[in-house]
Amino acid sequence: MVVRNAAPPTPWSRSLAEPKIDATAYVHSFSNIIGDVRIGANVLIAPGTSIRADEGHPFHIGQNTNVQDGVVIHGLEQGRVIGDDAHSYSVWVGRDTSIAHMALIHGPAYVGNQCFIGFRSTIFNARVGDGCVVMMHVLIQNVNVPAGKLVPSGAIITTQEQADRLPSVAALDLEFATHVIGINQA
Amino acid sequence: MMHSPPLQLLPVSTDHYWVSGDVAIAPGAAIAPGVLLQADPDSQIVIGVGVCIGMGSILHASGGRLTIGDGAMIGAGVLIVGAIGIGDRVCIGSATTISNRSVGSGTLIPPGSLLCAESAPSPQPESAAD
Amino acid sequence: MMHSPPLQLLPVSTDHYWVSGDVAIAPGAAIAPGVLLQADPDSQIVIGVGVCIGMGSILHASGGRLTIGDGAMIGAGVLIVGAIGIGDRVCIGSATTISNRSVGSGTLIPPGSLLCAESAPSPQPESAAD
Repeated sequence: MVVRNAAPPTPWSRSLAEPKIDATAYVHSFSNIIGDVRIGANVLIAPGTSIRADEGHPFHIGQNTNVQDGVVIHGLEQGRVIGDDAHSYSVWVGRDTSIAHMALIHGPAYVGNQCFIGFRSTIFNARVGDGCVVMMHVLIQNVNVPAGKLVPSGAIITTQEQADRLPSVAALDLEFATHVIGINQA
Repeated sequence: MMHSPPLQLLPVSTDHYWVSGDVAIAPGAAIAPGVLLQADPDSQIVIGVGVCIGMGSILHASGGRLTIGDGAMIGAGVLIVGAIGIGDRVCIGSATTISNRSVGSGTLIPPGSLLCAESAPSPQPESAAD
Repeated sequence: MMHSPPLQLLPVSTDHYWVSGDVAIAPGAAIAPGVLLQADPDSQIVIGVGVCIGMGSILHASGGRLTIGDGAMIGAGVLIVGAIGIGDRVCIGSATTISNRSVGSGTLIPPGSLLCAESAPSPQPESAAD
């Protein structure tokens, strides 16, 4: 069990709050976590991950969620989302969610419970509802994706009309997402 | 129209690359800073002679052996995941993602590509839905 | 509790970029951190006056001489492979791949491009022959 929060400070980060990391979370030592980041029980933070609440803050990462290799979580100084606890956050990530390798979650951003965000996808200034499966190389920006939607690989979802027309998640998509999540549970 | 994903050149460290687990690197391989080579407990990474791996790339072996053939060139910010083989002299453009799909020797992969063994492998931009 | 794999920190270079083989760099060239310049044993890289090479780029000379002309600008994450000439004042957008194909002086190449020799392996991953 390695918990490290001594990331190199940015010049404007001297007065930042310390991260609050649940004792049961696993945070790989090759990751940067700075500022007011609240990490729940059994969360996994993989190597090469950068979670920096040095501009927008706070961040919430719910229990049993895993954040895989090379993920970046950051937030604009302006702009907040409302978390499930009715408080405001720069980035809210729910519970039992998986953020796959190299994804970028840039606040203001909300990702619900039991979501899958695929390799190298970007979520910025958007809400992704519970149970969504976002595949690879996707851009989701300036929209509210309703719960239970599938976002196909390579899609660019930047208008609410596109978001509303997305198909619902099918069993096969969940199977794939579960397989990818499994990669990091080894 | 495929979204060309941003090339993020902001590795956690710019001084080092990271090796975790069972990773064998042949002499003469060039590995840029911020590269992450991670082999899960039951897995291995084997990197051949004269391989170049660009800044910020991630190789993650899971469920077996991930091999990179001799002389392969892997651009910056590339993600390779799974138990797969990348053949000799393969050239992989920057910001590409390859998941659970092997690549034959001598292949040239355009930058920003997505090759993956989901139900519908979609290296072609046309397959982007909607 | 999660298994913590063994870790190694491997320093890359104290020079910010990495050079291997016969590489000649004219005075005044600006080379960003994380760049890999690799010349195979029978090959050379020659970089002209006032050249800029962006972060994370890889130049690999193979089978002869790879030259970068005076004043050429090479963006971040660019991959250049082969025994080719990049002309004077060429401007190459980020994340471009150039394989075995020369580029005439003054050419402007959009970011994310793929340029390769016609007879070389096709850009389509499917056509990978072994």
